[in-house]
Amino acid sequence: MTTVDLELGLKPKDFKSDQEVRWCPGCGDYVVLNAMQSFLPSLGLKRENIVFISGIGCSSRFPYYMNTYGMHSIHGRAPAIATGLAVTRPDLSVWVVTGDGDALSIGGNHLIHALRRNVNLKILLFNNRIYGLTKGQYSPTSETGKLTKSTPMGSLDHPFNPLSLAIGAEATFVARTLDNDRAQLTSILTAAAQHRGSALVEIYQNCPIFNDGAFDVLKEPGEKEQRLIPVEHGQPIRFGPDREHAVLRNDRGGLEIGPYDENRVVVHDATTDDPAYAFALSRLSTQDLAHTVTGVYRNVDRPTYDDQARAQVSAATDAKPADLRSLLRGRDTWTVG
Amino acid sequence: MTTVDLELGLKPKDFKSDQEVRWCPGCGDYVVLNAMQSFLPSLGLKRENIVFISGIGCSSRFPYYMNTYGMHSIHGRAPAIATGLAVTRPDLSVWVVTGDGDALSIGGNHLIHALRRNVNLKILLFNNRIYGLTKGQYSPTSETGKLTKSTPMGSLDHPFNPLSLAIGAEATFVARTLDNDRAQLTSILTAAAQHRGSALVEIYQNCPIFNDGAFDVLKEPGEKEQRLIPVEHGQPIRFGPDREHAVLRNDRGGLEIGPYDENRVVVHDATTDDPAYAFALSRLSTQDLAHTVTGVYRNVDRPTYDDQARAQVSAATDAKPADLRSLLRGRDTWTVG
Amino acid sequence: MQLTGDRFTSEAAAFGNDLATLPNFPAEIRAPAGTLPGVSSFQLHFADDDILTPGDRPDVLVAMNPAALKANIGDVPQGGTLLVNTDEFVKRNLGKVGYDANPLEDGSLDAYQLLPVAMATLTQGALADTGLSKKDAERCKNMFALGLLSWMYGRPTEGTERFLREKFARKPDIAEANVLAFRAGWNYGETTEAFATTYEVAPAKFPPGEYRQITGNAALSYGIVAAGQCAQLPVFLGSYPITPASDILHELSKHKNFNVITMQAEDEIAGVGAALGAAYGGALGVTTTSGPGIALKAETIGLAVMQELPLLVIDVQRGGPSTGLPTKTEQADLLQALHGRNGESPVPVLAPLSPGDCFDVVIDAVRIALRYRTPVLVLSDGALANGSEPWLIPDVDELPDLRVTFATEPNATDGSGEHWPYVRDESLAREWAIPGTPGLQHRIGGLEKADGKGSISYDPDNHDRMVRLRQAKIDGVEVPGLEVEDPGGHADVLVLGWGSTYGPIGAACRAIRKRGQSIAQAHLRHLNPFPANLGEVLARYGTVIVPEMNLGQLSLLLRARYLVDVVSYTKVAGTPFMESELVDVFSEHLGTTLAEAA
Amino acid sequence: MQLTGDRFTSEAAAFGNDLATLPNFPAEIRAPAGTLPGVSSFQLHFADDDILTPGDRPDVLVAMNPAALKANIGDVPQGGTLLVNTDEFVKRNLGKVGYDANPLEDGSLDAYQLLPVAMATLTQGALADTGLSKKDAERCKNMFALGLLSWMYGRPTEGTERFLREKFARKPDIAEANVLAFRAGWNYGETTEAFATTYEVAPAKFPPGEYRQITGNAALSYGIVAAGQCAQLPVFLGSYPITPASDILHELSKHKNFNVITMQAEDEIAGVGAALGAAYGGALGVTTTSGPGIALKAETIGLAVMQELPLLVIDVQRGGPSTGLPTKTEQADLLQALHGRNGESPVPVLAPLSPGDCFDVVIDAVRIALRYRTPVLVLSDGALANGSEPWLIPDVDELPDLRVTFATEPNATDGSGEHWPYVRDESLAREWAIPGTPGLQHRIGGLEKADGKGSISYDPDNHDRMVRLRQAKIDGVEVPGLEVEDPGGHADVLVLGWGSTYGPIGAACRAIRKRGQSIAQAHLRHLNPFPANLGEVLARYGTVIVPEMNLGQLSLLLRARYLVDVVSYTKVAGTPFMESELVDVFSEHLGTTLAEAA
Ligand SMILES: Cc1ncc(C[n+]2csc(CCOP(=O)(O)OP(=O)(O)O)c2C)c(N)n1
Ligand SMILES: Cc1ncc(C[n+]2csc(CCOP(=O)(O)OP(=O)(O)O)c2C)c(N)n1
Ligand code: SF4
Ligand code: SF4
Ligand SMILES: [Mg+2]
Ligand SMILES: [Mg+2]
Repeated sequence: MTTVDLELGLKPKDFKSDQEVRWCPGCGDYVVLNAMQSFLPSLGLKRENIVFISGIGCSSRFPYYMNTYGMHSIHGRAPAIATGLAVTRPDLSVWVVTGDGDALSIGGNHLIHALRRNVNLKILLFNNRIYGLTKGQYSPTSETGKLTKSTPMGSLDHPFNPLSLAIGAEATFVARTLDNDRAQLTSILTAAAQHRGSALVEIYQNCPIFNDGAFDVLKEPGEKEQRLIPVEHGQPIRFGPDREHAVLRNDRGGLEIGPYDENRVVVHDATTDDPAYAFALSRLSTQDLAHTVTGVYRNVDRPTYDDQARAQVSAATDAKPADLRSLLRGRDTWTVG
Repeated sequence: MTTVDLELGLKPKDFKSDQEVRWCPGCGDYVVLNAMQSFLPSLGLKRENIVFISGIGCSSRFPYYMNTYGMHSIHGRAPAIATGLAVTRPDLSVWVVTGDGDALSIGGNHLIHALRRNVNLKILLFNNRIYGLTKGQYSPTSETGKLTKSTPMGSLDHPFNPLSLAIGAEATFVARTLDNDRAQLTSILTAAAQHRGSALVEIYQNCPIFNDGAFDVLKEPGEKEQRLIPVEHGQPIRFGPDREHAVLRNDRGGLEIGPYDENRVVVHDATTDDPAYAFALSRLSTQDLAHTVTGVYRNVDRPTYDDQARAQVSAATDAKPADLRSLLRGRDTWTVG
Repeated sequence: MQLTGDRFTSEAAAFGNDLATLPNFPAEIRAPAGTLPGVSSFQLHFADDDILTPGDRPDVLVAMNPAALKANIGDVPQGGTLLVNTDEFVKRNLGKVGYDANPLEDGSLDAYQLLPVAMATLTQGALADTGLSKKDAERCKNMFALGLLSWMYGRPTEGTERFLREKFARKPDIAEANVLAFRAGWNYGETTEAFATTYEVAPAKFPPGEYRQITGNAALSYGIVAAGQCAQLPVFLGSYPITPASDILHELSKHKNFNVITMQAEDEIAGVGAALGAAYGGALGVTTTSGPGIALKAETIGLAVMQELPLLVIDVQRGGPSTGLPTKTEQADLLQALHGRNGESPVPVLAPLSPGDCFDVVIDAVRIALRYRTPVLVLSDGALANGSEPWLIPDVDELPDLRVTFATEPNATDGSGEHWPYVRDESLAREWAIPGTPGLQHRIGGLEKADGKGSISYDPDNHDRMVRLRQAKIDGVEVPGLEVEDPGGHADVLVLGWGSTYGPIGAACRAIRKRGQSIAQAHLRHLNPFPANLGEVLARYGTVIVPEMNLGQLSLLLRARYLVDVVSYTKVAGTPFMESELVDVFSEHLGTTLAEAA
Repeated sequence: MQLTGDRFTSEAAAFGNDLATLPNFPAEIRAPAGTLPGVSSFQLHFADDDILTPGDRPDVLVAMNPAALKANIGDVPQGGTLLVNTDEFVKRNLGKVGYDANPLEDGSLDAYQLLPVAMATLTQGALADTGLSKKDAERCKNMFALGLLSWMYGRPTEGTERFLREKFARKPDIAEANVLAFRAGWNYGETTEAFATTYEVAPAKFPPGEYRQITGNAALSYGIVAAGQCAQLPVFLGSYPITPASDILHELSKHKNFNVITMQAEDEIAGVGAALGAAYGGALGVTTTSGPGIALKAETIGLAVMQELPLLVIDVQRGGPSTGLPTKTEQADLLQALHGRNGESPVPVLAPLSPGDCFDVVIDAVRIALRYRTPVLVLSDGALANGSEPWLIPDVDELPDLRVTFATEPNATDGSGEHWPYVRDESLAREWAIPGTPGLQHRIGGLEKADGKGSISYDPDNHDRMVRLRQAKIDGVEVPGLEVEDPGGHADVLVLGWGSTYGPIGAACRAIRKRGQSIAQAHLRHLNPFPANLGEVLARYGTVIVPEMNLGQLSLLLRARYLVDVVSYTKVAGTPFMESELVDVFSEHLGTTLAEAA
């Protein structure tokens, strides 16, 4: 990445493109867009060195609204396209914007491979638990039994927990937050940007049109305190109106929720190398949102695909000059005439 | 599934097709084929009610050699094709045969979706950590740094742990075994067949031609005892020449390997609902095979996609007769002439 | 075009105007009246007449509340579009007008294209930052509706915006609020892929019988259900949502009582894969998508070609290439349907010519798929999918018998008692031997198969033979002869079309005939194989004009096949042809002909 | 055919025979000698001559041990196939003949198609259950080698098996062991997709210069490396292994020192996606595959068409449809390349005519891609990929300058100082403004774009204009005129081919001319757009014969475009045409001509 230059003096408005934002009024996507535009100046990068690549979906319109480079690609393929860019252009900060259908339905394979490769990509997964753009079919994160246009008798598929899937796919950075929690969103974006490698950030995003209120229980005062479990690196994991609940180790090698207990409480360590910890954390979140863990679950270092790919090119170049003539001649030639 | 009829009196040879088996001499696929042919009579199913569907790869030639119904399909798509068959034909026992490239590279998305849906499929993943059919490129399970035809300077991607991925994808049944362990293979096939839902069975399979000896350390006397960790439901997890090692709970919510300790040893419970347990187990297996857990990691009940899909059809049929005339007429008609 | 635009703008303005003063008036907006055959302009009217003949009904009803819906739904033909403000559909309002259940949810509007939109909420959301009172903001919801309609019918927006600014010149904040609401409606249409189109074919005279209104997507869905019933097979639909095909998935998922299973797959490849798996098991396997999805399904369709299994693939074409214009119509997937697979991979291709024809074409496509054991592609398009027409309800007893015979006995020609999957009947179709049949265990796959026996074969002669056999099978598919409409019988110019251009071409031909000139019209429903008499038909006419909403794909095929120098007229604008436009184009060639004849 | 088979069988038998008695004799097997132009028989010889002319070298060397390799490698042309028994390549044996390092691993055989096979191990494995002594079993490894070669060269096996049984009639266990080993070798070839072919074009006379032997896949790879150098761009290859294209990935991955990054992607879609991402960033994006992979890449190629970004897509065609015959050659992806995407999605298509020509064609394809900002498809095939020919080593200084100019300044035509991505130059190409360039931030995508400005546009006229602009850009690609070889200048019959049929067509034409008859030959390297003079060339000849290894795909295009009744001669057997076969076909038409002329 280019060196950080906080002297650029860019303002959030500098990151607004001239395109009219076309999401439905009240769409959670607006909040994320604003948070992103407010956050980017703090990165200290020039606008031209930032690229947003999206798939298809409401959320995937994101790049049009950013005054950076951007590509609105095809459904599900953004991680693959972004990989080619990230590998060849270490000077760029490459962001992927995707939806729950885009990333987890048609694009599931590219996502898990990008994560295991640990390509330098920041992947923002806007999870509204519905297909917005195509007007309201269920998605791979929709709760079982969901009534939608394509499932008038209720959906049958057990949903993915995107973070469990990502951790199972060897991800080095995974986080979750809510569209309405600007502070946490910003801090997670910062951490993701700082992480060298793939960062998956799941953002629960309200779609007021096709899945309105999907996350209301995580936003309503009185409810949210009982349900939201924010984790902070180095802090014991406590929650509840009076921080009376906590995440505790259980005796089956997993984690569980119980009354706060100083001896059993888990102190969050996002750098835990063994992904079993972050995975266990991810299982505390349930389909019905009885509990939802937010924050950076996992943030560990591992060599990135793109750094290594470039290192191989450097090593090869150092070892052997790029002598085209000799390549074409090979070892065994003969002369005619 | 059809009722089990042990009186059929089928023999292993009845499951051999007339096609000459064409794998390389010494290929691990032979052993699995033989084990399968020996095991199938015990299922008590008629041959015509068993279907093998494969993708493309050496392993995917499997269906040709079975005297059952079979389809050698296209690369990576067997789980999707098998899903359509399983949903419409509850009377069949549907098996998917796939390789590490077929299942985890091009076919990764179909695999994870089949698992989360919990379709009645038994998926046998022949993992030789290489692309055999295309003559020796690295695969998504190859160890980092592997020298292959496509990676003369060493592969860069961090491999998948297929079982971690499957558990992250909400799988209800996951197991691992080795091609040379006929007894365990047979017992796992039995358990998989009995499981209602998707069962993923990973089989470490030697490819003597392009990745010879990949699993030798797990087979050599003296070595294997130190490395193999077989798990049995209800049994404490112990291993080592003198069963002196054990799997223990650690204090980060995961599992670890240590000297046997009656109080800390984990008693294997494949039916643990929280997948965090099976996931933690899966992380004990390492890229370099220093340790490898085999056996049935996870075996839990969850409604299957296909059972429910058929139940919806039944419910709809019961609720409303299939009156085509009235469907075509709809509610609002008029007459001309 | 410009003129139409102006008129629309002013009409739209009138609408906005009146609605602003009469907020509870149920607005009915309709594209051209059904009896004006083939007109594809974009007029916007109030429905000021109460009793509408079936052919003269509004295409779109905008119901701002339950009362408006109740009072006017009777006028809307089935298949018509209902744009409904869901915010008012609360218990109290519903009760007031005598609705026991919410009609938006109880399925009673299944026969319509229901577009439920929380217009008040959305409008208020859009105006949240304007400082307008809630009441004032709410008032703007009609402009939201107009914005959405403008998007759906592809109307330019500047005029309306200008009008609003002028009208509320003295209340600039109200003007801006209305503009904002208007734009929010427009944006909503674009971001959520709202699709609308007007497809109108009115035959000169309706034959007697019982009619209903139907959209192309509904007719496709009913065709699939009916085909399953006629074949006495379970139907399995594997599909992934995509505009403008999603509604087939939605519709079919409501008819599980017809032994229909619908599966929303993880992607298009899985959708067609699952359908193929179901077909292998003896179900009627179906997959539905639009152009980009066909590209993704290509490899699996190729597998079905190799495996010679029946499979119905429906492509509701939209504007391309790439994501293109997802809510616009186009006919540019014909060559993809024919050639978009590796190797020699022939498949029959059919295309319906009107919304109602979608039903018949699907039945015919299923006939071919089942009879010849082959994937079959049906090319609908956005104009058919969402357009509607009066439809002579088919007599269920007259539907064809599509029952199949599954193989039950081993068929090896060497007396071995084995089952050989690639033994063919007189139509060159192989047997459909489904799993579960005792004694017929066999293996199929994507590798080349030995003629007859079906085991893997790398033999050069066998491959050449199999390639030609597969081609001959498709070439030999029986399709009805092409009928030509040439009333006087002495036309020199033939207009040959395919797909949804039937309406405008027919209208243009009728207009020309009304002027006293002769012109012949024929419309291809079978694009592969072509009707046997096509070459002969082409040869009969001095000039053959082929209008297409692509760059001349059928023309290419005709030229290659019959070496006829057809005149290709093309428009790729995402909108159907206009009658007037075609009249002009056809006239050019008629002119010459007349002059020559004179 | 039968005759050839018999000869092969007996030759093979001879080979087996001798080898059985002389186990350390280095067997050299070769398909037809290079100087016999275009012969595509399957003879099998001992190399009994020590000094081979460049044009008369063995195509395959079977080296059962290091000594055999060392002694004979000098005779094998680069690009030739080395079938090596790796079991003997142990330190001791290597040392004995003076190898410091294992030549199978140290890269010194990079210039050959190396097929390292543990033949002894595999043979012993295959014979494990026979009870044969290890030594006896080991002896059979030559039959393993023969079995593998029989597979590779598509030879029938019965003859050899019969021969072995007869030869060892008195030692039935030895006979069976040999048969088993033979079959094991054959199965190994099939299961691991071993590919071999013989492609031979020997021009009448070699122009002077320095030569080497080269295979098509190597030439494609070198072409890509060279194009990157000529363009001074980094090369990014995103690819997924597939026979017969994998070797390009393998080859390129060895040349990272030329600023080449190779990525083995998770599938074909990711491979082309990553290449497109790299192209967006200003690299030379390349993806390589075979037919089924092209089907999967279609949607992304369509995106590249819409985004108008340079991209090189290589399809090494193999037998289809579906998985088909992965190790056999075919030319049946031409129409897929042209039409296999949704919407009007034009791309330039090129096809090399010989292994060495792959180099030039890639360079030309990259020129077009970079110049016109478009994806370009190159259609090679299995025969070219693995076949080899003497290649006049290009002079690096004479390679074209492919440097590009990235946009650096905003280009909005309205003076706004913005960057408009869809402003076009005189070739209709848009600017390549890569991320990282200050002030040129812009967004592109798959939705239709407003002409010039590039923002999303649903405007009908704009769409029509953009569809035609994209088409016009590709139609306007400058390609060299078609050259016709018509020595006397009075031929009435033209043979027009494309791709790897060049060799056999050329040979057949020369044979006919040798007989004193006239025949003209032309070979298309540009399939889209066609050379400007193609129509005129076709018009010059009374008969145009178009031989293709498909069911007439180029014929279809020619007929459609030029309304010329070309004679299509097709064979889809997975094997190249034979000279004799073509001579017969061409003669039929010449016969008539002569008669008429007389
Ligand atoms: C190949 C292809 N298949 C299907 C579609 C239709 N499609 C576009 S976006 C989408 C799903 C959108 O859901 P999600 O990713 O959750 O995004 P959201 O709109 O909810 O933000 C679908 C099915 C398409 N554009 N391309
Ligand atoms: C669409 C497509 N892409 C690529 C291939 C080539 N291909 C066939 S099998 C295979 C990988 C085989 O590896 P694996 O699944 O591990 O099976 P194995 O041969 O090792 O048993 C590849 C890349 C293909 N047949 N089709
Ligand atoms: S449909 Fe939902 S996700 Fe899409 S823009 Fe509207 S509110 Fe947002
Ligand atoms: S290449 Fe490997 S996996 Fe394939 S058949 Fe041979 S030994 Fe088995
Ligand atoms: Mg969504
Ligand atoms: Mg493998």
